[in-house]
Order: sequence, then structure tokens, then C-alpha cells
Amino acid sequence: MSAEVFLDVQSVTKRFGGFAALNGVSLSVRRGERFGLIGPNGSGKTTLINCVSGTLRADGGRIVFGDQDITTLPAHRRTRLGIARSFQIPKPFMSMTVVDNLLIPLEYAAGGHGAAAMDEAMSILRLMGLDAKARVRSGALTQIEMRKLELARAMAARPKLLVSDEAMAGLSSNEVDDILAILFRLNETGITVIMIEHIMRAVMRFSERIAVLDAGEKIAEGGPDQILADKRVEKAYLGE
Amino acid sequence: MSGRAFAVAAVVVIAGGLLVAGLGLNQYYYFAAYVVLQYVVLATAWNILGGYTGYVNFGTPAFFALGAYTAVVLIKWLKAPLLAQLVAGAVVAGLLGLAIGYLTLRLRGVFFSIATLALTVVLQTMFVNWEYTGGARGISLARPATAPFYGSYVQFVFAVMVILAVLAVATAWCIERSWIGRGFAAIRDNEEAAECMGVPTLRLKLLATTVSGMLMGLAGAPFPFYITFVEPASVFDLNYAVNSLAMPMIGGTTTWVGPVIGAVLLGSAQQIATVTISSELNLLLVGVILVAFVILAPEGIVGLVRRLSRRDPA
Amino acid sequence: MMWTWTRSRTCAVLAVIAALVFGAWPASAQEPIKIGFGMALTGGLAAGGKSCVIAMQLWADDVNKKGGLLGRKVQLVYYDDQTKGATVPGIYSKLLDVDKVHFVVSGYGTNLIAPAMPIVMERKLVFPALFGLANNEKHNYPGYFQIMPAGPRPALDWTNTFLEVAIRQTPKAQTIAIVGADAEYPHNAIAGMRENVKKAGLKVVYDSFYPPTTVDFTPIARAIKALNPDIVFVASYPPDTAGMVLAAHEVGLRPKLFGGGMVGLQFAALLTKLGPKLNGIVNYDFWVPEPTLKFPGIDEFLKRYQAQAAKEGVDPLGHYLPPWAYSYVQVLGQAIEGTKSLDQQKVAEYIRSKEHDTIVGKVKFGGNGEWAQSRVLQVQFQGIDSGDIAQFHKPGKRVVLWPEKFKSGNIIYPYEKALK
Amino acid sequence: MVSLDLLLNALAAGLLLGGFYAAVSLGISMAFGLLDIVNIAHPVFVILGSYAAYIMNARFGFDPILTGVLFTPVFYVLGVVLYRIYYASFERKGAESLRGLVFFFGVLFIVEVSLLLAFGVDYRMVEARYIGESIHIGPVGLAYRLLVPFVVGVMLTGALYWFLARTFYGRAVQAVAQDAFALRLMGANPFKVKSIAFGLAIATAALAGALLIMIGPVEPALNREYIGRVFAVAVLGGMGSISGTLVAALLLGVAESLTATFSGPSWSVAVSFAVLLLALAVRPAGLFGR
Repeated sequence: MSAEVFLDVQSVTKRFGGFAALNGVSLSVRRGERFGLIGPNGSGKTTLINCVSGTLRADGGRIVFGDQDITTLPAHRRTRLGIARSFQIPKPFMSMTVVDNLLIPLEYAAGGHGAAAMDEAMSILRLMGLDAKARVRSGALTQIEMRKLELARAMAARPKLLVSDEAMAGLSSNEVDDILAILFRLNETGITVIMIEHIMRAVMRFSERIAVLDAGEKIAEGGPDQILADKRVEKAYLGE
Repeated sequence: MSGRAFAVAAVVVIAGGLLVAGLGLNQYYYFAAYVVLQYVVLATAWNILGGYTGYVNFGTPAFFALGAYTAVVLIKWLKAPLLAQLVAGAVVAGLLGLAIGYLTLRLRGVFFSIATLALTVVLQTMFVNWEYTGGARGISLARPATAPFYGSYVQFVFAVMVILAVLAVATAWCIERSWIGRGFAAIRDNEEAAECMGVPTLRLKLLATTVSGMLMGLAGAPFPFYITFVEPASVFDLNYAVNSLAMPMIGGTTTWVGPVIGAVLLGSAQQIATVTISSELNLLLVGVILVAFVILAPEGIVGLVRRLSRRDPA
Repeated sequence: MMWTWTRSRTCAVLAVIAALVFGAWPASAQEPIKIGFGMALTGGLAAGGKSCVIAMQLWADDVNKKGGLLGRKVQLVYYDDQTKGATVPGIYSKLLDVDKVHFVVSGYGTNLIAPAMPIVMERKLVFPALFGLANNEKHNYPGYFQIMPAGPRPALDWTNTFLEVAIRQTPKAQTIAIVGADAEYPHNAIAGMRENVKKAGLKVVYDSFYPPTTVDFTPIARAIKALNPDIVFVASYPPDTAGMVLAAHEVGLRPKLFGGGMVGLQFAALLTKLGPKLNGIVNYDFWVPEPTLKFPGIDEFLKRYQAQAAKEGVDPLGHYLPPWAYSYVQVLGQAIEGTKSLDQQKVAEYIRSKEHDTIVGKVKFGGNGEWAQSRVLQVQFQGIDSGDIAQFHKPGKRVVLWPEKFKSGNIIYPYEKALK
Repeated sequence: MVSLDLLLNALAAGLLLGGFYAAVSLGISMAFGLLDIVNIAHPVFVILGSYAAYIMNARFGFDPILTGVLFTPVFYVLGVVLYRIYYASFERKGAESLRGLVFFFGVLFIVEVSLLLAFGVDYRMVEARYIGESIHIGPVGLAYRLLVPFVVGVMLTGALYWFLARTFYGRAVQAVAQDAFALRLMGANPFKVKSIAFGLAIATAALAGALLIMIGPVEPALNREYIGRVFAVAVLGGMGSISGTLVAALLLGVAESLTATFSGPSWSVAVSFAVLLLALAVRPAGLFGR
């Protein structure tokens, strides 16, 4: 089993001042897996993702990706190794067109250039249904389009591991289905996907395994059914 | 503008400049044009960091002065020719850019701005206390009796500034067109996202501060021979900071044309204002224009023109 | 001054006749004689620069009222140099090449004179200059004439007057503290002072510069006090002058002699606000309303200047710079009249060889364009009991101690005695 | 040469100077540290306060402190108006702080030149009985000219501290600095809270200006010398921490005073900036950062 482990988070700790946002969290994601990460607001999901993607540096513990220790690697190096993420609050490159947004990861992380990169960007946009907006300034997109752009841009980095941070918040159920379909398709091509989501229906449908965080600690891990049955999870979500 | 068109334009400007320098016009025009061109270099240099990556540098005077004082040292020590002064000025100012970038660029943008402000004060104090370069009293420098190529040194220095201006603009143009330029823009738009998309932000920022610093030093290096008298208060003048920031703002910060337009417009306006209306009004004008532009036309003249031209056909 | 009267009057009469004869043609059928300069109208030296322009305009009015120079009107052409040396080359080439002025004179201040020197020297122009310290030391340019009476060795003579006063007192001073701002003038003055001190055999117990941005001067004053020097020599600009005087009072700094090179104690702004705290300070000056310095024309000039100054918000006393700004163009005008020529060389030769009567007294230049003999005054503030400006118009408040020729009273020594 | 006497006095003088620096920097600490508004024009408002004190002193003989207190409401309104312009032009549009910075740069020039046009370039001072006098406690002499600014500066710091910690709007201001969401939970309107805070920040300039002109002569361009200092204090103080601002200001004052007394004043100002650069490099959250 351990040969299969693709991302190994080993008792990672992150503190902000006196407040421990993550307290010795460990989890392992297998190659090609669809992995769900849930937890109430402020439970440390995004902090954990930040530590994995390199936006934050863990105070303690180790993070291993493939066979490389990436704990202290800067974020852009991790992206080049194959970890790409979308942001919960969309952070497009506002002054650029939609397609140029994709060219950044294509050039910087995936090593593409010229016409080939442009073609690849356009095909990703087609996949996301954004091709009509390719030449529009990304600042002019709607919220939903921006979410799609987030995902599209992450895909443009040609990731081996894609971290989708609440990509579906605010989408209609049809759109949620669209995105899910895209993520499924990506996964079929061999990309490992970590999904952080509030929309339970989506997480449960998508994930093979799920980890639950509460107050900076992992309180449960297992298949969707296991998680739904877990008392501690219920308590964490519904309170006492 | 395509690469070829730009190259042709650059050659035409240089040839034109060298020709004009040879005409032996009224000296005043060379002096005035020198100042405007110097601002083209400074504004372009500022914009490479401030406009492209979004890091506001208040320390233009520090880099400019370092270029000028490097030249002073070379003149005094080795009687070095202008070319050597230019190279040395650029290198030293570039190193300063690298150092200050390394110190502060891991922080939020405003901290960098404040650090550059502090840097200016520290550096000025150093030169005030360094007797070799004249200290607070300043230093008078005799320029060579004859200038190479042209009869008078004024014409020669003007010609050099033409070349430097084209060089600076060409640098900006190249950066803008390359993957580096897109990386800069990504940093400006959202640094965190840029880093997560594989952009080595720290390294690119260091590149920007270094190149920007080099060009500013380059602008300062001919100053001693232009004015023949250097003292800390005049080269560490806050006005260099104001103008090199205001000009791109007025012209537009996202393209290489913006700083050029801004420098030519504001620079010439100031030259004209100096000899027509009172300078107080001149300063007031800069303030009002700055506020008006940043509120009403945040993308500068370039953005304004773009907006209008987009509206017209529709 | 007097001899121009009759001549000018004749000229004026002739001009009026000419105007009558030629009817519609104005008297100035010939274009005016243009005198160009850059002047600090904004920036650090603007307060001084603005008052200079008033004075120079008064001179032009005076000349024109009397028919101008060589029968031609005089016109001043000037631009704001913003107290920035970088603007100076442009301004002077504009004046010479575009405006085609006949003569240029300097702006106010060492740092604004220096950048004009190469242009002036290249074109071999006569160049009357206003308040620059040792600008010609390196160049030794024969067309340069400095109206500020520092003397033939500017930096040395300037500060030496303070020591001249010091060595004549008993009990004799043994030790000296030297302090000044990190800026052009104080550095020059102190460099001169150090040499003079060495010659006078005084022991330097403190020698330091402070940054012009210093807010609190009490630590400096206290550090000096701890060394208990007999003399404290200060070379400072207006804001730090005020800071040093206040700090000296607050920490009880009581040397035998205090002052020397403080700029600002000549302007109403500081005089009225420091008031009684000035008593006993011995400081340089160039002109004060003492009976020994009542040169012809000065009182009338000041009256007219003061009327103008009130309107423009510049120094309402006008004792420090304006008379000199008037005089340096006055000398130029006299030379033009004297040589009946606009030829730069002839005018320069005339200025060099003659002694000139001006509203600041007789002016004679030496070989390097500085005054042949220093006329830096050392004055002591005495009997000041309030901040009322009226008292500074009168004699007796700033008593001239040096040079002997202009001495108007006796020193109160040591400093402490004047404080009571 | 290092006598105890001198050392004590240098420390005392440094503390007094620091109290004054705190008064000048508080506005920046609030605007920059708490509201994230890079008001580089703050020192020019301090100068504006100085001129208010000057006029009231010259015309009516008002004590500068009295003028300072009287003018705080005026400055408060000025600050609120300024914030509204800033908000409408930048914050609402989500424009990056760079543009706001340039906006305040423009404001700096407008105010400075307006002062120049109105009052000319001459240095201005005020008269008060206590200027030039000092009080002696043991071997330590304290100049009233600096003691008064120190006391007022410390009181101002205390008042702001109390406001932020104890009042509803004060806590709202602190919340806005951390999390706009939490603010909404408190039921406060962020726009209103921020305009109050910015108004207060500018209001401190009225008093700080009065203190400034009490210490020495003032002219319009003097503000530029304070830009670096106030930001140094705000950053060292840990961005928006009021008590941190006071401690940083005192430290800076003492550092300047000690260098001026013992190693020659030439480097005293540069020392504080070197401290700032060092702090930025080593401990970017400031000496007392949260």
C-alpha cells in the first residue's frame, strides 16, 4: 500500500501566533485517487492545502510528494513537480485575458510555449466551456466563470495532483454536475484529485476516500459511507 | 508594434538624435531635451518594477544618485571616460537594487516601498559624510575640454542620453514581450496565484529590482558631466521619486509607451513651466494632475486612448 | 550712487525730449538691456530668493526711472531654479541663447552658482554673483565677482572675524566647540574655522556635524556643555539655528562666547520669535542698522523694500540679503554706464579695477573676484526684551563688534553677563 | 567622556523626543496599520496642524496645544471627507493600494503647495511662555518645549488605546483590520467604521502639528522629513499596534538621542532608518508584531 502513496502529509503543524490552525495532521493520498477533504468553517482545510501547495510553510511535520520531501520547497517548485491548485476565492490575473491566464502556468510550470501552448490553452478552455470568453479580460468575468477559470488555470499547469478548493460554491446543480464531470474525466487520465468542498452531495459522489478536519485535527478518515456514519463527524458539523 | 517596427523605430530615434546633436542648435534645447530624456529613462526604469510587477519604489533618488556618485568617484580617481562611468554606475546601482530586493521583497509590497524610502535617507547620509566625493559641500568637476564626436560636451551628453533612453525603452519592450513580462504581470495581478502557477516570484522580482536599479543608475551616471557640480541635496532630490512615479502613472503603467508618453508630456510641461509660470503652480499642477489621473484615468493616457478607440467602432 | 543722479537725470530729460520729438515712437526705440538670472523662488532657499528678486526689481525701477542704462531701459529676465542645481544649466542657456540677454548674474547660494560657472566661463561672460562661498576657488575665473563680503579667502576670512573678537577678550578663551549642520555652507565654514583655530592656538574639544533633519538639539547642547568649552561656534541654517539657541538656553549652555556662523539670526522670522533669548549671542552679519553702516541710499531702499515684502510674505526686515541683491546689479549697471559698453570684457575689467559706491558701502574686488578685504561683521545681540519687530529696525540691538572700522559698541563678555 | 549625568540626560531627552514621534506617527499606525491605507500625506497634515497653531498663536495669542485640541474636530471632518474620496475612487473598485498611494502622493503636493501659496516660504514659529525654559529633576534637565509634546503624545496614545480597546467602534476598527466578516457579525458597517478610524487618524495630526511647531520652526516642505520617520515607527511598532507605536517611537527617540550625544550627531537620523531596514529584513512583523 505504501508504494501507492503519492502525497504523504506527516503530522503537519501550523501556528498563527498562539493559535494552532493545524495540530499534527497526517494523511496520505494514493496515486490516481479521488480524495475528499471536509470540515466545518475554520477547521484548517484551507491551511492544510496552503501547506501542501506551498503558499504557507508548515511549522512542524513533513510533506512528501512522490518520492521527494517538499516541506520547505517554494510553491512554484511544487507546481513544477506537479501540484496545482485552485483558490477558494478566485484569484485570476485580472489585467490579462482569459487565455493569457492559462499561458502563465503553461509557460512557467508545464514548459510549453508558442503556438502549441496556445492550442493547449484553448482546448482546456473548451473543456471548461470558457472558449467563447478566451479574449475577454478575466476581470470582466462573472463569479461562476471565474471559478471555472480557477480550475482551468490549475489544469494548465499539467498537474499530477490537482487540489480543488471549493470550486463549486455558488454554482447551480447543473453546473456542479458539469464540474464534477470534468474532474472525473481528469481523474480518468491519471490525475490525482483532492477536493475540498462544502457541497456534501458532490464530495460524497466524487470521493473514494474522505478525511474530516475539525479545529486543526483530523477526526475521521474513510469511505463516504463510513464518514456519514461517524458520530464525531456528525457532532463536529451539528455541534453538541 | 512588431519586433521589426520597434527595431526600426529605435534605430530612427538614435540616428535622429545623433543628427540633432550634430546640428549645433541653441544649447538650451539640448539641456532641456537632456532633462526630458533623463526622465524617459527614469520613468521607464521605475515602470519595470512599479508598473510591471506592482512594487512601488520611492527610492529613485537613491539609485540615480548612486549612479551619479559612482561616476564622480571614477572621474576623481581614474579620470575614467564617460563609457566607463556609465557601465560602473549601472552595475553599482543594479547591485543596490538586488540587495534591497533581497532584503525586503519577501514582504508585502508596501514594506518594500517604505524600505526604499529609508534606503534613500541612509544613502544620502553616507554621501553627506563621505569627504572623498565632496561630502555635504558637493564637488565641482571639470569635464574634458573637448568632447568626442561633437564639439561641445553639451551636445555629446545629449547624444549619450538619446542612446540611453532608447536602450531603456528597448529593455522594457523586450521584457514586456517575453515570458518574463508575463510573469511580472502575473505577480502584479496576484502574487500568490502567480507563485502557485509556477512563477518563481522572488527571482523575478529580484530581476526587476536589479534591472530597474541599473537603468536608474545609468540615468544618473552622465549627470556629473552634465552639470559639473554634484552635491547630495540635488541628486537625492525627492523630485526624482515623484516624477519617475507620476510619469508612468499619467502615461499608463502596463506598457512601455506609457512611461515614455508620461515623461515626454510631464517632462516638457515642467521644462516649459519653469520658464513661464511660477514653480509653485507647477508643483500644484503635478499634484492635481496626479490625483485627477489616478481617480479618473487609472490606466493613464494609454488606457484612455484604448478605451476611446474601443468605443468608437461600436 | 550720487554720481549717477545727475547723469541719469540728463538721460531722462533727453529721453523725454526724444519721446516728444519722435511722437508716437517711444523712447525705447532701442530694445532694452536684458539682465538674466535664475533665482530660487521655490524650494529651500526660496525665502531668500524671493526677497532678492524684489530688491533687484527695485534697482531696475530706479534705473529706468532715471532713463535706463546708456539710454536704454533695463529689463530683468529670470526663472525659478527651484533651489535645484540641476535646473541651472538649462536656465542659463535659455537666457543666453533664446532670450538673448545681454548680461547674466547668478542666483542665490553656492550650490546654484556652481552649475552656472561652466557656461559662463565657456562664453567668457562677466558674472556678478550673490552669496556663494568660494565658488571661484578652483576656477579662478576673471569674470566672477562675488558681492558677499566674505573676503579674499572666503572660508577662512568668514570665520576668522569671530576669532578676532574672541582673542581680544579677557579672560582669554582656551577651548572651543565647533558644531554645524551637514550641509554645504556649514561644512565650508567649519573647514575654514578649523584652520583658523589651529592658527589661534585654541584647543578643539568638540567638533561634530548633525543632520539637517535633527528635531531635538538638547542632546547636542548637553554634550557640548559637558565639555565646558570657552567658545561655542555654530554654523547652521535657520531651523537648526532656532533649535540650537533654544537648546542652549534649556540645558544652560554658558560658554564665554556663543554664536559665529548661524544663518537665520538676520531674518525677522527668527529674531521676533527668539526675542530675549538672543541676548549675548555674537554672530556674523553683513549689514545691521547701526550708525556706522548708514551708507547713502540704504534707508530709502529698505523702506521701499519693506513695503513690498509685506505684500509678498518674505522677510519684512530685509537687512540680510536684499541690499546685496540690489548692489550686485548696481555694480553691473555702474560698469555698463562707466564703460558705455555692453562688451563683457570691458565691463569685467571696469568692475575689477574700480571701487564702486553701492547701498552697502564701497565695494572693491580682489583678484579672485572676492572682496579685496573681508567685511564680515560680528554683531552682538544686546538689550532685547521682547519679540517686537520694531526694535530691530533701530540701532543698538545688534551692536557691531568687528571690524574696527564699523564698530558701534562694546561687547558684553562673557556671554553669561548678557543674559541678565 | 561617558558620564552618568550625560547618559541620564540623553535617555531623558530621547524619551521626550520619542513621545513626540509617537504623536506624529499614531495617525499612520491607524491608517496604515489598521486600515491598510498608505497615507503618505499624513505628515503634510501634521504641517497643516502646525500652521493652524501658528495662525491662532499669531492672531489671537492662543496656546498651540489649545489650538491643537480645538482643531481636532476640523481635522476629523477633513479625514472623513478624504476617506470618502478614497473609498469611492479606490477601495470600492478594489483597486490595488498602489493607486491609493499615488493618490495620497498627489494630495501631499496639493496641500504643501497650498500652504506655500497661502503663507509663503518663510519659517514660522509660535510663542508660548514655556518655550525655552526647562525643569530640573536631580541631574536631569527637561525642556518644556519637549516635555509638553511628550506628555501630550503619551496622553494621545493612551486615549487612542482606550478608544480601540474599550469602545464599540474601537473594537470594530480592530475587527475591520483583521476580518471584514467578523465585523459584519458585530453588526457594524465597515465603511462607517473605517471613515471614523481614518477621521481620527487625521485628527491626531492637528495635535501633532501643534507639538511640532512648538519644538522648532516649520515651513511647508518640512513634512517630507517626517515621511520616513513615521513609517519607520509604524512598521517597527508592529503595524497598527498602538502601544507598539509608542514603544517604537520611544526607542527611536532614544536611539537618536544617544547617537547625538555620544558618537556625534551626524549619524543620528540614519541610525533610525538603519534600524528600520534591519527590522524589515530580520523581523518583518515589526518588533511588537502580532
